[in-house]
Amino acid sequence: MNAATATAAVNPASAPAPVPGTAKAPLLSVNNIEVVYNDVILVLRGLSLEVPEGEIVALLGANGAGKSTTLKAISGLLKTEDGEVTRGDISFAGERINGIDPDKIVRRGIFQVMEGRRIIGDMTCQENLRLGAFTRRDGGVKDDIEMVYHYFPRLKERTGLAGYLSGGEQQMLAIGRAMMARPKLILMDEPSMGLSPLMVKEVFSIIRQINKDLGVTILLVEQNARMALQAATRGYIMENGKVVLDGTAEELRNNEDVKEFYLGGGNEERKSFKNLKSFKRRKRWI
Amino acid sequence: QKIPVGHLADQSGATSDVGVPFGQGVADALAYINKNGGVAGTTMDVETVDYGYQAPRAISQYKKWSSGSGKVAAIQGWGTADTEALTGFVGKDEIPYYSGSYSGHLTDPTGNGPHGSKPAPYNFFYGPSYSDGLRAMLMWAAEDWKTKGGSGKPKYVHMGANHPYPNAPKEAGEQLAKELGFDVLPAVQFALTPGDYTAQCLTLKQAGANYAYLGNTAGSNISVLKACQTVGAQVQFMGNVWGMDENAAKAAGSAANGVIFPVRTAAIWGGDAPGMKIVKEISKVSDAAGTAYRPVHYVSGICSAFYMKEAMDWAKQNGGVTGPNIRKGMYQKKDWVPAGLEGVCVPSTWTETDHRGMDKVNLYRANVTGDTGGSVDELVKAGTIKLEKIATVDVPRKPEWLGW
Amino acid sequence: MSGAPVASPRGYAHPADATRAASPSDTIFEARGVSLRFGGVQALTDVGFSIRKGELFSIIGPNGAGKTSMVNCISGRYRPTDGKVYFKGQDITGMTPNHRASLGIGRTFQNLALFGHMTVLDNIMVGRHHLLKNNFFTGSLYWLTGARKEELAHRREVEEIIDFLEIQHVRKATAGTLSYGLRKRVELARAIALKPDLILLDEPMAGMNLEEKEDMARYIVDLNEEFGMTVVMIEHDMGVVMDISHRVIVLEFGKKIAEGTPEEVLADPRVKRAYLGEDDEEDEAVAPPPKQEVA
Amino acid sequence: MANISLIPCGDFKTRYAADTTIFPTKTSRNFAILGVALLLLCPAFMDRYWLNLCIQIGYLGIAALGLNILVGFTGQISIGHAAFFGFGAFSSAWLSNSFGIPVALAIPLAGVMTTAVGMLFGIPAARLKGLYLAIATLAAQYILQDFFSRADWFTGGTAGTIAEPFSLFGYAFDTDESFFYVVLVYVVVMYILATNLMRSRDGRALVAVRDHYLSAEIMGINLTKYRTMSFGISSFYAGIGGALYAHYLQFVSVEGFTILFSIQFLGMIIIGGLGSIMGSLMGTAFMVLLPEVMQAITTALSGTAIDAALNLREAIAFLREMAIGLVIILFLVFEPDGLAHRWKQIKAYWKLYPFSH
Amino acid sequence: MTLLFQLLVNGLIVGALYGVVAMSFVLIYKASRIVNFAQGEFLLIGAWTCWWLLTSWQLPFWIGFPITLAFMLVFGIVLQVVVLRPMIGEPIISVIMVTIGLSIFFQAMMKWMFGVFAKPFPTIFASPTVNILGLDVQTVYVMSLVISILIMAGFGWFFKYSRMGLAMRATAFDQQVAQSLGISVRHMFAMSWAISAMVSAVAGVTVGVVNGVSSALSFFGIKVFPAVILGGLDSVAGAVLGGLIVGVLENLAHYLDSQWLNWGNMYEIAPFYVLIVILMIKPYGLFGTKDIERV
Ligand SMILES: Nc1ncnc2c1ncn2[C@@H]1O[C@H](COP(=O)(O)OP(=O)(O)OP(=O)(O)O)[C@@H](O)[C@H]1O
Ligand SMILES: Nc1ncnc2c1ncn2[C@@H]1O[C@H](COP(=O)(O)OP(=O)(O)OP(=O)(O)O)[C@@H](O)[C@H]1O
Ligand SMILES: CC(C)C[C@H](N)C(=O)O
Ligand SMILES: [Mg+2]
Ligand SMILES: [Mg+2]
Repeated sequence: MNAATATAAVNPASAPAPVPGTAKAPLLSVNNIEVVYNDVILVLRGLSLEVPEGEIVALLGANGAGKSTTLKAISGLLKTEDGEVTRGDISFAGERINGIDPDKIVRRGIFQVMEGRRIIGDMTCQENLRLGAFTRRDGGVKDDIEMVYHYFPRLKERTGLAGYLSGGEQQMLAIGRAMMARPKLILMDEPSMGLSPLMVKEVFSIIRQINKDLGVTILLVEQNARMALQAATRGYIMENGKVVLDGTAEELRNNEDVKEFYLGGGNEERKSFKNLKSFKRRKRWI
Repeated sequence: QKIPVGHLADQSGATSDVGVPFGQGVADALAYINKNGGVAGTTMDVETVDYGYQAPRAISQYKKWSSGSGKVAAIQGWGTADTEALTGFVGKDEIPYYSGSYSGHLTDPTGNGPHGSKPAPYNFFYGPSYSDGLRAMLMWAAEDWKTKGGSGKPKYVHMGANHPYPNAPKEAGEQLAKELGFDVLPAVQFALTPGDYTAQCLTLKQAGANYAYLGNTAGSNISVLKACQTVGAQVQFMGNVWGMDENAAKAAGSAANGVIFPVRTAAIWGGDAPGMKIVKEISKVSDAAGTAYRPVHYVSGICSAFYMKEAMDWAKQNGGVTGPNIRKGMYQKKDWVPAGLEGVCVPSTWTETDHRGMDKVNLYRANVTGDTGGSVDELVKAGTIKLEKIATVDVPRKPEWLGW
Repeated sequence: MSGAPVASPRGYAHPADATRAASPSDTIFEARGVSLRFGGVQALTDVGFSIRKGELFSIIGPNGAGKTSMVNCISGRYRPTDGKVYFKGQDITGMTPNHRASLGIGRTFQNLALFGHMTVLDNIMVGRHHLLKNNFFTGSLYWLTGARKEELAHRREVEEIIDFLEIQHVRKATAGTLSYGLRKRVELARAIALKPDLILLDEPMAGMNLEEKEDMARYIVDLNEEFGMTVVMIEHDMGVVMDISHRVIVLEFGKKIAEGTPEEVLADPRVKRAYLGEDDEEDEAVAPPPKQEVA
Repeated sequence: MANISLIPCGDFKTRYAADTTIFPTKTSRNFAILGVALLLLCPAFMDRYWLNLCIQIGYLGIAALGLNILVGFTGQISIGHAAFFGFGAFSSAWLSNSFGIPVALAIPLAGVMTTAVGMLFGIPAARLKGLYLAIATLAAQYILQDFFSRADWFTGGTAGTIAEPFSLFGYAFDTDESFFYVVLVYVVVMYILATNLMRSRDGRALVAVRDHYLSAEIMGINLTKYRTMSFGISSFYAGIGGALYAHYLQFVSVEGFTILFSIQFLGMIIIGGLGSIMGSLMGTAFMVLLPEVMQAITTALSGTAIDAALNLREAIAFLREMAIGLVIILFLVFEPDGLAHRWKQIKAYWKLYPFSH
Repeated sequence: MTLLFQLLVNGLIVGALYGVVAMSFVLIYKASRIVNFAQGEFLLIGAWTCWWLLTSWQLPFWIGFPITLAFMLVFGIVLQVVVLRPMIGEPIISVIMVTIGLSIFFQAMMKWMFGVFAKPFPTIFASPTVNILGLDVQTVYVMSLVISILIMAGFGWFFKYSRMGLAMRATAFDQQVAQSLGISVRHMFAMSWAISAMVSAVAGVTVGVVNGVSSALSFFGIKVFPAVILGGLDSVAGAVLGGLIVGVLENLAHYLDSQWLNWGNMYEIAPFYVLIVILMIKPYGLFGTKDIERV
């Protein structure tokens, strides 16, 4: 694989890429946005992406690339962190949603699973789940709680305060809470973080199920690229606040650079973590 | 060339309930003086400042007044904290300071009194000190006990917050009470703010107190009066100059009925005295219609301003209106009343060694009959609230009481 | 691929191999019958193991198995309801966490626990706390008492750690504004700054992509091999655990269910069932066997 | 809050020493020196009113810095600071009155005495957190106030006590002009000490305790020690400030140290910026000057056409108080992180000018 | 003995009033972690409003009082919208400072509007006092006692079971998370301020009826701090219990003081000593929830 083929897949960052194979307008489209924290720190520089309805889209990238920032820009939570979308716009179901308060965005059907679990520590699991369904007015809350317990039986056993749960248990609760909301679009920020291998598989199968059975569209930020690209239909790779590569999951899986940096080795075999010695490799798309 | 005069008032702070009428009295009087010839022909440049009862602000303001070319000749001040804080400064800067704080130790200009407080040569106030007011009431109470035919020793109790102002007359009062044959009960504390003081009243009741001094300002005194009425404690309450007035009587309603308190002036608003004419004129400065009722503090404020004015008059004739001259001016006459206020201000005497202006204290009783809704004007007119003079008590200037 | 262990190639003498049969004095840490309960929750039940000096020791297990609780018992955040913990032969069960730090136990946290409003540099300098001598008095007089000299000396060492972990660019940034992965790295730096003999890492690679994990793995191996620190690591990425750890214990429901070399442990059917999942057809969690490569 | 640390281009540090100085650049350091030098000239051209305000800002600023160390740096809210301030004032007066200790020496000793009392009331800090601790300090406020009015031997009871003027080698600093220098020296010294503290071991430990006490403990920081110590240091500053206040006014009375004063101290540091050393001074200046400015406006307004038209008269006093409240509110709405933060942003803006992003 | 008994009864009755104020304080704290230093002014505004309706409009109490409550509800909302809304997401301490600003503002405004003199309430109850267990008590205290019990029961249910109550707690725990769940932080705050203002008015009117209305009434706001803490900051029932305890303590201390000790001022100070002792034993008050200390 050489630089030329990699760059071929790179989109000009300023223009949103048309999504091949989807005729209708995407559910979510982010157009060339720029995000600034504290009026000075520029984090996203002209980022664009699209999430077609009913699909799972993966967003990959290194630490600090701005993945979480992107999600927060979409869900409106940026505001609460002194961040601001200074350029470009974000539209959901055909309507512009930047600048809208996060709680209103949730009412429109976007639910974010925040990085670092962020469960409400001084409440029980059940109360946390009930809060997940805060915006819902239908009567199905009780059944849905049972559904979450069905997926994560461990949560049912824990009757104490959620703050005392183990890291992984809290992660399950955070995902369960998103399921409770029954939104149109879930933004998942690293759902597999801190989960055991068994649980990771479980969570990804749940993600697929939510997507298939409940028809929820998912934008997935994930470090476990292998799993993410298996579940997703499309993927974006970002570096330094910009999308540097995008395509269908299939394309990305077969991209040599992605293989090397995200999936572990360009070849079939995995390198041992043990014997890597310090050498800095250059990413070809920069 | 005008005479700069500073006037510190509390219009918006914690003691504004009495600070407003007193300050208004001072301000109106000074304005009136200016309109009517000023200080022997020279007008005063009065700056009235509301310091919100916050000592640091009083100090800054004082510094402004005491420095530079516009240095004030005298100051009309107000509260305890700021007066105490400024005592040293006014002494050093030689600025006569007429305040609303009547602590006994401010009456000792040399600091040589038996109670050895710090000298306060430039502090003046018009009225009986808190201690002298209490002494007068105790003397009255001793008589009262006899006339009522009470058996045994009457029981006296000092009440108030643990603060400089209520505490100022505490020892002097308890000492005299003992001498007069009272049984002195342990003092009872209650905060300077309104609250529930039922507990205090229950103990008063249980201990069988007959006479109680209320050392606080009106707000909290009212709470005590009301609570004691509710629990049915039969106590003769004795207020202090700031602790009872027409407004307090209105607020306390029937609970205030019968409370004794010292009044600084010889006559109160509506009273019959030659000087009342001027007082009415002065009142028109801020009330053109001339209909407002003026509480006791207002009239006292007028006296406070006029004593200063006369001392300035003297100073003007004798070397110019400077602090030291004004101070000397205060010492020129004996048992004097500012011209025109005869029958309103109580004849007073200040000497270089003794700033106890008054040796006679007028005691009044608040009579409250009926419902106290409506304005003070109406209530007084209707006679629902009546301040009734019951005695004038001599409080001799005993040397051992100087500065105490 | 299958979870079947393949012997990891090692291009050098394995320290653990050498010490496996060594005398007990080589044991740096030992837990004896540690149990821990919170009200109705039995987080740990009679867990015992020992860690040899210079070992890279991993604790794995399903979520909620008690791994973090175990580490908390070592670092002093929790005190076991039963059992004892020994560090360098000394019973430290009742010792305060800050005392343990000065004995040489450092750690990172599963849920980030940086000092959010301090700069990265200051965060790491806090790690030097027990090594610094100046106090509020001498510190206030800075120039007069040698505090400056001391601070600068330690600053130099901290810079070395910063270089080692390649976080120079965020040196002066406020820790709370960093991205998740960077914060993890700063946490590691802070723990290293303690100069611990035993360093406890609670999921150091959570939230990192492959490349970053590789970096992190390298740091950990270096810590172990070059700095000579004994490492205890909790990690869910089996690839990493298999490749770099010398010995592994597995916890489940607060009980130790297996102990041994990574290969032994992963072969244990109980571990497979409880932790990895039985299905072997397409196992992403345990990546393909490592390529033969010589360092 | 994000810490924007921006250094001008070309200003590279080649040594760690250069990177740990108080002033990030030579210019800023020169400005600071110039500022102090200018202040030295103040008595020559300021009248007593302004000097008095400066002196107030000085001694209150020292006490406020103490509170900021406790609240801003260690994260323990105290609503009893005025009581410690008062304790320092009484101690210093007591030391110099009762034992003839020269005032110059009595002031630091008063600081030490206040430290001891502060540590005593800081004991609950080892166990209490947040508002629970705040209310325990409220208890300290009331208990100390009560103590002041009882302890005749110490405070002169409710009547108060006089305090000697500050004197050194026979020269009495009893005018505003001379006392200004005393306060200035104390302010400079105390602020430098605090700056040093915050860039050395124990200062960092305090901040660590604030930011994450659990991990601080695991980093080897003894929580109890540092929490109590923070009270001690904070009280030391309060004590020094109080002592200066005592010897400035030369009279101390229990009346001055109320809960409202404590709340004002809190106001100073919040408006100045929690966790900022210079912010403490800026906040103090704000809180001291605000009523004065409002007063000046009121004075200017009274007697003018506006006054006459609206018939304000006494109302003006209330309007002024309302304006004070309003300014505080508005200030915080627009600058919730305090003056120090705004100051930083202004500096950042100029450094980056004309590229503000 | 009867004195002691009467004092205790009085303590309970006054304590109930403290409880009401404490409750309104806890409400705001529970929803937003804000310490409302303007609580006292809420009392004041409520009291003056009711007074004004009763005197200027000559409304009977049973009409004027509900109108006052309704007004306070609106007042709370308006206050939140105008002043506190822009502060959402800002550091709590800054918001606390804003409440201090509010307190200064309203204090002056009330004096401006209603004057500086204390004013009596018109007679409200046919019999101004009722005899409870041998102690004559102002009837209005009994009214506030009944209302406070009702309110308390209501809130107990609200926070435990209702959707809005949960949302309020979530907001208090973490505003960002609450928003991410679709909870409008603004609504929650508006609601808590509104209810709190309303509950304060009950207390304000009660104190006003007993003592007359004056600005000094606002001191009640600070006076209830010990009650709030004693019960545990975030517990509604605790607030009421704390109020009762403080009330009884005050009276008990006064009893001991006046009968035996004669130290003076114990009435005011003793509760603070007891407070410290209780906090040393129970750092989160009697019913406060413990902070979760988990790493
Ligand atoms: N509140 C904030 N204030 C200032 N800068 C911030 C803030 N939040 C994030 N940043 C900066 O924005 C950049 C992107 O952060 P972001 O959290 O979006 O990264 P990420 O892609 O999610 O990384 P990770 O994989 O580590 O979670 C980082 O450099 C970070 O320092
Ligand atoms: N302080 C506590 N109070 C109550 N229960 C607790 C406490 N700490 C831990 N637990 C419980 O103990 C069990 C073990 O938790 P622990 O955090 O040790 O798990 P873990 O193995 O680290 O899991 P994970 O991989 O998900 O982080 C969990 O079920 C948790 O709910
Ligand atoms: C009303 C005041 C002048 C009364 C008293 N001197 C005080 O300051 O507290
Ligand atoms: Mg992220
Ligand atoms: Mg864990």
